[in-house]
Amino acid sequence: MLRFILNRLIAMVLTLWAVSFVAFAIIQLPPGDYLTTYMATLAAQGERVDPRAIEALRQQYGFGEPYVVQYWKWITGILTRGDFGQSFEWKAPVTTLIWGRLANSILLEGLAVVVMWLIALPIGIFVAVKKYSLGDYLATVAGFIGLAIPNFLMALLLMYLSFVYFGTTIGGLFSPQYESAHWSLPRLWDFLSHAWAPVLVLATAGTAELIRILRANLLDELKKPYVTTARAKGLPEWKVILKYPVRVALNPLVSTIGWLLPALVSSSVIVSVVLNLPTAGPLLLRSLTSQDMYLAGAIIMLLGVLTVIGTLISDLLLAWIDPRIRYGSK
Amino acid sequence: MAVETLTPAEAMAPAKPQRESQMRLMWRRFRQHQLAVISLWIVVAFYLVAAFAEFLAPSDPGAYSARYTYAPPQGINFFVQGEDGGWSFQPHVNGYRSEVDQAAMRRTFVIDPEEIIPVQFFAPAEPYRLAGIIPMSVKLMGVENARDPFYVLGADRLGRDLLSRLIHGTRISLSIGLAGVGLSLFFGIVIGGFAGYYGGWFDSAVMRVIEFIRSLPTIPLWLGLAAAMPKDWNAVQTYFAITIILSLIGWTELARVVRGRFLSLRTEDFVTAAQLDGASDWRIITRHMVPSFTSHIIAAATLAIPGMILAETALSFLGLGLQAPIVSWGTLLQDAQNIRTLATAPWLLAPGVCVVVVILALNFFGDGLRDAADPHGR
Amino acid sequence: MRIGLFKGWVSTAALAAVIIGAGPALAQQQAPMLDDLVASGDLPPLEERLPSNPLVVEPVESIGTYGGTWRSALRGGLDNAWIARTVAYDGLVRYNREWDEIIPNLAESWEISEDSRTYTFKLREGLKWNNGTPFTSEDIAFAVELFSEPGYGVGSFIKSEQNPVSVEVIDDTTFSLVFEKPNGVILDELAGVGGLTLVSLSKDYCSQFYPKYNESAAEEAQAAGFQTWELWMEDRCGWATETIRWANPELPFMNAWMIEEPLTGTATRATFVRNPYYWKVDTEGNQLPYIDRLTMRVSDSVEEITLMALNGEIDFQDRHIATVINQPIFFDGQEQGDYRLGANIPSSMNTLILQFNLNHVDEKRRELFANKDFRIGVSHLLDREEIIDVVFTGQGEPFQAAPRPESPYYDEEMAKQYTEFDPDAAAAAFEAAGLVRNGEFYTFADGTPLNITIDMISTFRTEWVDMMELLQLQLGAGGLDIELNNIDRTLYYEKRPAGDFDAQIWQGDGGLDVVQEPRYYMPSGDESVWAYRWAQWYQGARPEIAEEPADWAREQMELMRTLQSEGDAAKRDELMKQILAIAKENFPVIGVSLPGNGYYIAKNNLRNVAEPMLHAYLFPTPGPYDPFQWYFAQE
Amino acid sequence: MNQPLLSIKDMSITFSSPDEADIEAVRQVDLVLTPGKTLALVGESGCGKSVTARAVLRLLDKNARIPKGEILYDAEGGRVDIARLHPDSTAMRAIRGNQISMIFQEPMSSLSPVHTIGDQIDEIIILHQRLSPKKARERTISLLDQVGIPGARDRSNAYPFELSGGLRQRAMIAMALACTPKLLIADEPTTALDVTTQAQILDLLRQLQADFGMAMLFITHDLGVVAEIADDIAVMYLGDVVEQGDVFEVFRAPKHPYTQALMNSVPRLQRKAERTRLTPIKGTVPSPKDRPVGCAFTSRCPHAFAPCPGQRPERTPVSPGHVARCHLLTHVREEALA
Repeated sequence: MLRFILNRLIAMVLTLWAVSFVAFAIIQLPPGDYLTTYMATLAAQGERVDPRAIEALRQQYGFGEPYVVQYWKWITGILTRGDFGQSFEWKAPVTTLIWGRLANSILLEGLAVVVMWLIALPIGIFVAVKKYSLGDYLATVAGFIGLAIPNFLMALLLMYLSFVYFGTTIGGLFSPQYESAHWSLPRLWDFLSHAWAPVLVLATAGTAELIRILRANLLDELKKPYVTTARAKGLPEWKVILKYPVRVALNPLVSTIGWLLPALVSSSVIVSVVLNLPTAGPLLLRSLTSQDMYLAGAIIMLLGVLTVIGTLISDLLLAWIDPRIRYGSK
Repeated sequence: MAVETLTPAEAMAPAKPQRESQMRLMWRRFRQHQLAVISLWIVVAFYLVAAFAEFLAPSDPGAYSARYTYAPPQGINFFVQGEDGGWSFQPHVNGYRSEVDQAAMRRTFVIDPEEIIPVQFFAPAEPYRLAGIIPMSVKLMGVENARDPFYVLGADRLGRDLLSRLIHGTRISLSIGLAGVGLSLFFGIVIGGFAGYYGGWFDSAVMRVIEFIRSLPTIPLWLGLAAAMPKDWNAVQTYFAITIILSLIGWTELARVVRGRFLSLRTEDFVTAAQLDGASDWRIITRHMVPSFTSHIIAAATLAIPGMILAETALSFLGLGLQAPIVSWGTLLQDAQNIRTLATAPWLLAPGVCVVVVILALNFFGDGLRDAADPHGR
Repeated sequence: MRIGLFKGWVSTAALAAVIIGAGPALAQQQAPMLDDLVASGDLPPLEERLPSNPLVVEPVESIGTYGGTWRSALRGGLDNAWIARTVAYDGLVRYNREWDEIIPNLAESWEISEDSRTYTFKLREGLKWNNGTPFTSEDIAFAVELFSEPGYGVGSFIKSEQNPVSVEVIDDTTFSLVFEKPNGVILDELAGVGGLTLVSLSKDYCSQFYPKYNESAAEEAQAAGFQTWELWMEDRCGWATETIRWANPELPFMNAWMIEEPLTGTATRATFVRNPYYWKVDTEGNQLPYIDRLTMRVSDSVEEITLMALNGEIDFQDRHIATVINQPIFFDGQEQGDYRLGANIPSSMNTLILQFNLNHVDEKRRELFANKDFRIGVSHLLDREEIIDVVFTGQGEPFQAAPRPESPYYDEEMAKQYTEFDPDAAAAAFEAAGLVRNGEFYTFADGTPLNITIDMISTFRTEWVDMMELLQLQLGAGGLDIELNNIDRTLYYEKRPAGDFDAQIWQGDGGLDVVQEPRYYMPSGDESVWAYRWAQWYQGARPEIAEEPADWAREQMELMRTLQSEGDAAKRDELMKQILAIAKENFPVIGVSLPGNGYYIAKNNLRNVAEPMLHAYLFPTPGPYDPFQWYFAQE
Repeated sequence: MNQPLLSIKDMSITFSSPDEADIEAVRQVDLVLTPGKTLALVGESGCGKSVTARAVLRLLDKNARIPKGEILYDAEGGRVDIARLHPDSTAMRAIRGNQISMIFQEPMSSLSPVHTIGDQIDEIIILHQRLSPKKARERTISLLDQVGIPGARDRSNAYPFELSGGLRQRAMIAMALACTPKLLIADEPTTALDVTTQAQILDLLRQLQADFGMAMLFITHDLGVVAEIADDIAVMYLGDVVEQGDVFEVFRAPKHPYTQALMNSVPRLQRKAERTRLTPIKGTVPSPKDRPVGCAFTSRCPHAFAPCPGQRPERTPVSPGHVARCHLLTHVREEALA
């Protein structure tokens, strides 16, 4: 077990290094730099651009150094000082911008994972047990509909419909009066009355994949002799299924969290933009388009770190719940 | 109460004496999944629409009309009531009565049941080449006088026919999915195949790379790559670039499947036998291994198409994918992405409905294929 | 929505020591929310807070009542422009509501020297920052000193190399700006948003980050996590309307409202609360502002802001949501949302300006695009009525690149020349330009094909896609082979110096702010895309690509230089008219249509809101309409 | 002779499938199980012996039906026809594991890989005997001890994959015996084990049967095992019981050609010189859908004659308690020659 964790940790460090490199490469890909985009933005707003200011900024930010030098400075800053560099656009250290938003991202995505499981489990079990029945088809369509509706469309529809039918705007995570209040029951309620929409969009987008895997695993497991053994014990059918094949089929499902995360992060970017959620998503989108490279790089890297850690956690979780891995058999 | 429905042959005799052909067997299993069968026909129908877009679309997707901006759907009626009160068969649409409301900055339309615009089937059209080959000069439907409004599904903000745009958009969206998957498949089979067949360090390297790519959130990758695309590329170049971007990420899943099959097949008897016979690697791969997992590959590929289609719409939403004047479901949905459309022109969400239907159908079809190809799960 | 008569443009403030009588001594009042603070001694009484002669503001409709919160929204955390328009517009001087006069603000009067080089301002006596420290000439001198630092990335007239400025402090309330050369346009600069830079920093507070005043400033910056003192200064003392300025609640302000919840990178809203030291009163002596608070929701989703407005959750806003496409739903939602729509008159004079590259690097194309006949031909091929009908639901009228009808520079002939749709005239013009039509499309005289690529950006204005698609079809029908090139805005800018683009499009800036924004009337700067290389010559920049302009453009440039150093407003007017006359004669760019009026959304109980409002960047609507005298009617 | 515990009378089992005709996998089987006795069900793979055994516990797949016949079981509360119970009914579940229990062929896959041995045995005790978990565990440990698992207390916390094949099967047996059932169905319990373990398990089963006095239905294809453990034997071929009776009687004088062939295919220990070639049965078992209306063995029978394919042979008593289904027993030879 220790060896297993150690191996995973080493792999993780390597992956993280690769993520940091790719993150930096991605933000360098587009032509031009922050200042060219900055000028374009000002002009687009009808503001006048002063070339002298641009020149001063260019010096201030140290553009023009070779790529490798910039990367080296950046990565050593992160490792030695926890300094992710300066955001050009916000004129603030990157670290002051991202942590709160990342926490929101993690909160939302965590909730989404939970809800995803809550939806996918019953449907997945049902469609496996009732394979090729009308109920199977209806449940499958219900489980897949979230995948099929583009996230942005679903988010927009939910927002519009709740305005039309409930007279509320559900954007953001809080109503104005609770925005900066302390946690209390009403605030929690307010949070839930906003968060349901993004969580639902994110969760339903992922249920399909979970249902699919659960169904395949369960169909496999249902044929295994130990299920017959359980039946032969005289257990009621539902108990047989829940206690044995479902329990076994859940194991590989745990490890799917790891690779559900990247997709979840991606869709949360889009959903956050539509529903105005203070997550890392809109910040990332904006920084990528404005070529605010240290900010974008930091977010891409931290999202990558999150997924890598998520994968690690799901691997450990799998080892923890599956004795076969825990005791190193196979 | 057991769960799996086995055919009696399977229940009784584990070793099947008479071997049905793989494909027939697969088709039989596939047919059990009725949802998959229905989905197959839906998918086929959509691809036919894509192939015969010029024939099916009532008008030019770019043709605009100032008089009919945001005109609501007319719908087609098939019978008209004559003066004697009797009904006769005459496919038609009704005209509009419209006025401009300057304060609100819009046109308001009322369908005018009095004005009957007959619809012709196999109406004459500008000459075109069907599916790029057959020269034709008729289209499925049209109105006699091209100046008459013909908006079965309504019009967009420039008074362009949504139905025609939808039909032409189908072509781009579905083909981008297909092309993207084709490209992914190529990468996936080559890379995954080598990894699975030769194993060793190459295999582990490929697997690490795949794991790595899969651990990256796709949006920043798309954004970065799409932003890096040379900006002076024209529509066709952009289209292909988008396809490549999508497949650069999409190949990993297919490579994993291919590798997995290769690994398990490599140790099977018939491959070993062929190796002992001194067959070359190439021959073994192409003659023995590939045919035995084609079905799995088809299933995996089918399941990859919806992701591509969704990705295309998402990229368009972010303003990085295809852009107008290219007509795709993504660009059409981009137009529908605002409160105004939801509130006053909900018919412009029709591309969204198409996306949903096609994504569902492709998923069920792919699942059915996979069930049929691999009765024992993954 | 009638548009008020637009009077003369330029201030006649040469001798003006405009003094609006000191407020009545009796009945001075303050907002109830301040009473407790005064009673507890946390805040000095009102008389000690107000200057000796507070600025008396005439309410638009009536004397208001205190209280209420003005809700609006920012699009993302970097949308400083809305704060600039609502909170920040308080410079030395300001524009009046008609945008035809420059009136006192922080400065109660000023004098201009004969040679237009020295401007002496007199500040109000007893002005205080919102923390109670006095606002004096020293603060102005400090700003000029700081912003003159070469490594400090601020853009302003303070840094101008062509006409450097220095400050002379005469006493606490009197100072002079001294320019090397005559400067005729500095008051306009000071009255616009650019002028805010000068009055945005408190020396008392900001000098602690400046090595000149604090030897350890650099180390303290490091300790605070900033690599240089400049970055630390920028973070603490953001200037003018910079986003970062609204993130530091300690920073002293002179505005009607001050920061309550700062606009940090992670904020989901920014709020402002009344400045107890605000130095303006209404005609009855009540201290302004009337409205207690501003809350601005930070939203990355335009659709969310739209729904908030429809739902009556926004008290006043035009930015981001008041679009052509949204107008029907906002119109319909007035009753449900309990708001009204008011007219915004744009400063822009055109929905789209088509700029052929007169400085093309390809000799043949340069010759063609520089040929006025060619441009006349193109203009005649545009069916502007159709575009207006399709894209703008009939709103607007055919218009060239020319001052708006509201402007004193309006010239109907200039605005309307060559706007009629006339394919025959176009054909004649093309022939005159030496083009030959063989079959479908025109070619050069030698038979080489002529296909023109027009660069456009769809992300900036969605209607441009529609307009350009129509334009392509219309020009195509007239025999011009047009290709549309929808590109990224960065590339849009990067292509300009290279000079190998055929044409670019942009909106019609400079409809009201004719003098300040003459980019389509003459090659005035980088935004004069049609003559980018001439503009470089004019600016003295990029000598490697700068080209000597055509004679008429050179003449314009000389006129403009004279204008900028002319102290007499009437003479400046005359010079500008000459520049415009040359532009009219040479017809450098092609316009499409005059933009229709925009609109703002205001809750029905929000009072004293002017209607219509002029809308421009330099005239930061609704700032000049004095939001501090808006109030919520109690029902 | 004891009262029979369970009698299967004239039972058929059919499987249906969506796109094929129904198939009768087991036809008209009669079996009797008596307390303290072991009935061995013998036949090649796919002959329907497992299906028959599972029918007794109604553990068949859901596309299987028992269209006719009865499975009469003398439960505590009176006689029950198991064939008419709903598979998931309370009555059926009260019998399963409690009165009739079953051991399976693959001890590895028949035990849940993610639960400990102890948990899996506790469950059945808690379910049927309503003991507290703690007491159930005590009982489990004594059961494990009883089936000869060393260190039973520790092993009860082990997962199946931590045990050897023999121990796993012992655990499986302990589970089956947890509620001291009246009938134990053993479905090829020794097939997956090596020879020495096989012998130990058979010994254990025999001894447990003696201790508990239960009836046993023992399914195997190994005639050696039959000789060792069975009192009675029933030979199945393609869904038919072709011959049944006292094990000594049948072994001594097999009447059905299939039984004879089976006997001949078992090697005997002989001097090399005396060895004769084994006579394997020609051909392979046909698919049930190709089964002739008459005797199922027709296609492979060396003695097949006119009535065989078309007419089903009746159950013909050969000697007391020994029955076979073969036309050879009822028809005269002449017909065969004809």
